Amino acid sequence: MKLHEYQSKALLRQYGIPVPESEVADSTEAAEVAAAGLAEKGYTRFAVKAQVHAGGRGKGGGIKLADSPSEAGELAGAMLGTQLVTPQTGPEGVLVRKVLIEGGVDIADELYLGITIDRSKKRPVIIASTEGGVEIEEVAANKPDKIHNEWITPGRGLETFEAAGVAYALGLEGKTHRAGTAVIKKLAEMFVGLSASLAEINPLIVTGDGQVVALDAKINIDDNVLFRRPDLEAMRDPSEEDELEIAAAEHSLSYISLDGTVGCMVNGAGLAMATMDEILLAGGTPANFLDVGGGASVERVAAAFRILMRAPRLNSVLINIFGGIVRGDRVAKGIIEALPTLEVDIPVTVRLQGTKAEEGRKLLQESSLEFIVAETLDEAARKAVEAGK
Amino acid sequence: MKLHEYQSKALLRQYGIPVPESEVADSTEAAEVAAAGLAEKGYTRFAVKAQVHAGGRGKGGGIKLADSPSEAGELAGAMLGTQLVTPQTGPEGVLVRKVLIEGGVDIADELYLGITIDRSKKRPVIIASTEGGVEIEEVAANKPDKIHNEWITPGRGLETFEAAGVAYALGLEGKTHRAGTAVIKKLAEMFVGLSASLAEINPLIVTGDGQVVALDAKINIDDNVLFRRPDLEAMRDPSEEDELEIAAAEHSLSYISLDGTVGCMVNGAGLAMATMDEILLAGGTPANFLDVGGGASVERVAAAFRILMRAPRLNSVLINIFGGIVRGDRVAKGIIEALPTLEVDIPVTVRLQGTKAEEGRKLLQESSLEFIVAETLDEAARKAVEAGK
Amino acid sequence: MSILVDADSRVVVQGITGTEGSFHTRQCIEYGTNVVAGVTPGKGGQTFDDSVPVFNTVEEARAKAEADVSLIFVPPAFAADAIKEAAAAGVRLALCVTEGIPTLDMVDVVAYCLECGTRLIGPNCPGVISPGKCKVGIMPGFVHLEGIVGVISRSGTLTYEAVDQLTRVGLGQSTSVGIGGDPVNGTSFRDCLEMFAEDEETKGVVLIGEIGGSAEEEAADYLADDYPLPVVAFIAGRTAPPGKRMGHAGAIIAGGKGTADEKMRVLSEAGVTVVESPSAIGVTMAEILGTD
Amino acid sequence: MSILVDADSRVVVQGITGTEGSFHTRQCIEYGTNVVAGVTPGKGGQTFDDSVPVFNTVEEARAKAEADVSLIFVPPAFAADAIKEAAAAGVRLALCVTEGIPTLDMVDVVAYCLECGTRLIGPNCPGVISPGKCKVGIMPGFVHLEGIVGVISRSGTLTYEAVDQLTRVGLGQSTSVGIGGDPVNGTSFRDCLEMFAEDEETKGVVLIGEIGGSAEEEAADYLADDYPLPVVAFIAGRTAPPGKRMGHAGAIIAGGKGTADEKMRVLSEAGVTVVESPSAIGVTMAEILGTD
Repeated sequence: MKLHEYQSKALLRQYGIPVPESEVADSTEAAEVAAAGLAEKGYTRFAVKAQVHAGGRGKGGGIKLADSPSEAGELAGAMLGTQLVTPQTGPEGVLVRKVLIEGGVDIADELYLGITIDRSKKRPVIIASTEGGVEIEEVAANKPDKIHNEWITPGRGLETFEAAGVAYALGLEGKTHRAGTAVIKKLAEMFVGLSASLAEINPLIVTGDGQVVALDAKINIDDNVLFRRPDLEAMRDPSEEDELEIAAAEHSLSYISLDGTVGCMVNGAGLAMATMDEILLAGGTPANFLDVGGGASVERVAAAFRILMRAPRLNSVLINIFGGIVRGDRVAKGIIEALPTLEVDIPVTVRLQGTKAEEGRKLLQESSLEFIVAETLDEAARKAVEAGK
Repeated sequence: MKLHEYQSKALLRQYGIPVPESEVADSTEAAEVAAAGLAEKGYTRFAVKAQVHAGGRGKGGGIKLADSPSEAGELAGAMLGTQLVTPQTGPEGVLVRKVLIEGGVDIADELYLGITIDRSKKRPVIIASTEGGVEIEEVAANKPDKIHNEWITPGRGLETFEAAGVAYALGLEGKTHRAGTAVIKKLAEMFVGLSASLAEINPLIVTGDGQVVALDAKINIDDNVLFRRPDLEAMRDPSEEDELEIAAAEHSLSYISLDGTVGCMVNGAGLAMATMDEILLAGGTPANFLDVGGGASVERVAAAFRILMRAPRLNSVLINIFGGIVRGDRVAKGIIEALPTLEVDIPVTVRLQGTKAEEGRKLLQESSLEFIVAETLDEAARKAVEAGK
Repeated sequence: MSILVDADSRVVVQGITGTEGSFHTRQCIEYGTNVVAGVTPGKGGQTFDDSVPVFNTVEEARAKAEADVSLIFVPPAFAADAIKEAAAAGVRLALCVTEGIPTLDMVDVVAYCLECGTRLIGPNCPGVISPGKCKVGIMPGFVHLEGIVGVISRSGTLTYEAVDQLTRVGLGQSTSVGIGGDPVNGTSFRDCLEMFAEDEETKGVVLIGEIGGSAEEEAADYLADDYPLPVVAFIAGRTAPPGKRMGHAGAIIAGGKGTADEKMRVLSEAGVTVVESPSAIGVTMAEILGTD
Repeated sequence: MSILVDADSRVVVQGITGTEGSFHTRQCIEYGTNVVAGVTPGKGGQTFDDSVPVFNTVEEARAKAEADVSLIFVPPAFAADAIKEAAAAGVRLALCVTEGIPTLDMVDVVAYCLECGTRLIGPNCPGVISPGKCKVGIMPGFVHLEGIVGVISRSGTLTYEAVDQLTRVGLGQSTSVGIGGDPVNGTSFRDCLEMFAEDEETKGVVLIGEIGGSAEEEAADYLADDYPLPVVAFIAGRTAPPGKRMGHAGAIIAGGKGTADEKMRVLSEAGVTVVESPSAIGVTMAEILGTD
């Protein structure tokens, strides 16, 4: 789950990491009031930052600087309600619903500090670089020697001397080194404390007077931890998420909207991806990824089928089930249960294999659904693509 | 540092371990009010428990049961201000300054649960026994098979399955097992969180309706952690501690009052104990243990000498310094600095060896102090004991 | 021969009395697996289906039923503890089916299992089957055939798909291992490749990867160094868009790394026969082994 | 020969610029110890006494000055981290003089050192000296004499006392080790006894224990099994009352266990010559070794 910058910064603050003073606003007036409040505290410049989940906001005009509260209000007003297009959004962009009004700080140096999971070493890894303010992927590709890594030992957390070592690698000295060490330690503590999958401060700045401050922040939370962290779940912003994906999540289904025309419902993430790949090989384009998961009940399959049929641009549907935990008869019953509430006006291709596959096929044949039968995976993909033409 | 029962229970409560409702009182009236408050909540019996650091209170009459708030007040009044004598106090007993008024609970079973450091395995160990309410040392001696141990892995804490295992060993079942598992996990968390050296619940009771409650609690905090835990340091009760020991602690000196007549001032705990042993072998009795420690400054030695001279029953003093970090000349200067404020009317024996020993001896000889010189440890002890006769 | 499990494996099922646990325990027993014990905290003393003793702890199951392999069906909130319990009790092999365990829980668990010397398969995996000998997992037993091909996969159903193809072309499997789709898991492609290389029965290996992570790249590194068996590989997710989560937490393409094309390239360079279509896995292996 | 340190040891001092650190570094250098580096965070680049390079981290001291032994003078609040830093940097031996480190910090540190393969001596210890070769600690060098007696002690000054007696009767020391008086420490009596048994130069061992804990009992267990060298032991604290803390956190008699009498009894039963008076340590060893 992605968090907004303002949510991420609130968490940094909670863990004792310095962030600039700021306030969220959703209107011109609120933005101006927020900036005026900062002006009273002595700030003379104000950053207006679009709060959207997509990165690359700067390049898309989602970050502007103002020299007065009224200018901050104007810039916020111009930004709010528009579709922001960044390198990470589609060409349609994303709607700006909120902006962050932040006091401008004096930047002496820009650094990068991030933590994510190193799957290979099976532990969190700190990524630090003196090249801050740019995409770390670019630094990793072009200047790999500018990347410093430190791994966090499971159970133990980051040792102070390890944090100090990262701070030295960032070129920090004296009291700035101590401040940097503290930020690194706290970020590691936060990463583990939140069960984050990503915690990134870019840039981490050194101010003219040697303070170390998180100027931008991006935190992703491990979806699997949300069941025990209602406080983090409450930070979810459904307006940033795909409508069908939300509907699927409510039924514990894994759904991702794609651009193509062949809808597919599969059990298992790997088989679902392989099915999408086969559709592509057969000359079609997948409309979605939909994994009905292990142990799917009749209700869940019915919900999955209903959601799938709501996808735009569909001209064909492929149901590919290889029964293991999921039983073919249950899948069939789920589809049949969904039928009365649906108008199925596009061809449906069904491939059932594995546990109770025959029973499932039989149930479908006895139902009102007209469908094309396929035996193998490639046959199913070919038939589904062909039917949609 | 030892904590009172009421302090220990406040900490247990903070960590989510169930304890009976209770209130501290320091007068008959306060005790009756406290018991009346409990009566309003439905309690019909009231325990009146002396809050002193010594154990074995029950045997010394420090725990009484009342059937009404007024009786609780009377019992508290009779207890407060008396010298409580228990198997763990000297014959003079300890003054009861506070009592805990606690709501009586329905006891179905009494268990023992404690955590301390296993020096040999170099990690905390949980000690659990179905034999609660008696001294665990007796259980360990007489029924060792009734003791169940589980060690806490450094850095990782107690795993839930380990806590569950301890709860099974305590014979708990069903919801009582779940409650017991939670108590065990929380006690382990508390032990580590507080850097305790001992955390003991005896008895841990199972109530008639299957709840698991800490009826008595004893927590000792590692003295070495107090520098970073002012919250725990604030729980210190100086009235329970020896006056000279407190004075010594203020100068970071290690001092323990003993019953004998030969005062000693030594550097190093081992040498100090060995010096006491030599005094005993020479036919004397040590009046104290006093370690001036490593790197003692002139001021600290002066303070140590002043504190030592305040000890009761002194008839002789032995100063035994083997210079390592501590330098003989500094020790001499410290003694000389203390002299003007002291009336030294008992014989002083001095043995200086090691770093700058000669310089120290020379300084003392040039001072106003009259003293007996000794070369070896046994000679020093013999001369000091002899001089005191 | 086979790897990981065989007819001598003594299996304990953690979570045996739950819906999934009981269903799949029956399936395993029906397949011929020697399920010697079950564990459900608080239900110790019961007997599952009048045949399998249930204990409160894995330690008891170890001591009283001499279980050496644990199959774990425990909800995500308790799964990490259950795996650690199995490892602490000293089972040789733990297989965790559970999907949705927090990644940092697994970071801890994997380190714990390493300390205890317990091999962990999964989590979020279908388990392991050595056809004709032992099935410790949730895969449909009937699609399998005893034979000479080793199968390793990050996916569940896609593995059944591959196994089904192998069986249809007459190629049985020595052992099929689902290593699981999560970002942090106990056993890697490389670990399994090493075991298959040492297994006399196994004559070829099917490797089924996915986008995300670098497990396939690490396997390629290892395979490039004179691996003794032919390997056929398929990587799922060529059509997956970057940055999207595809069901398996492991299958995220982050920052251009871990793409299907990259994985296919390095595997090819390591001498692996990489198939573009998942439907080609069986026939390709058959061609290589000359049993077509 | 000697144990733990010798003329080839390359020492880094952590906390070299502090009051204690600088004083004792000079003393060690004066004794002839090869102090190759110092570490004080933030003071990297300086040179101590115009001769010893100071680094920010132990890792640097290892890499640039090839230090393999670390002597640690760091206040209690930072000592645990400093020891772990030394261990992570890969020093062979770390000696921690610091007194007052929280016991649970040490529980963590000792486990950490074990993982790293670093032997830790201390904390709350005077260090180690192999007379005539190398002094890594705070003991007064001049009371020592190169020779054949190994000394192991939980105490500081009492060790100097024993060494002084040995030297006065003409018995030099191969190595004198202060293992420290804290409840949880890195190296035990037993560890040192094993090392002395394998040291060709050492012909006898003096063991100086204290009340509290069970380190002496564990040593006795080990010694009972045909230990090849004569051992003279003294246990301090016969007059200490139970339950009182005697300076060393380790020296508490809890629940009747760990009394001086009990320790003396088991050591005697293990064949150790136990002396009642600390003043008898030197002469007793001299009698046994026949050099009196």
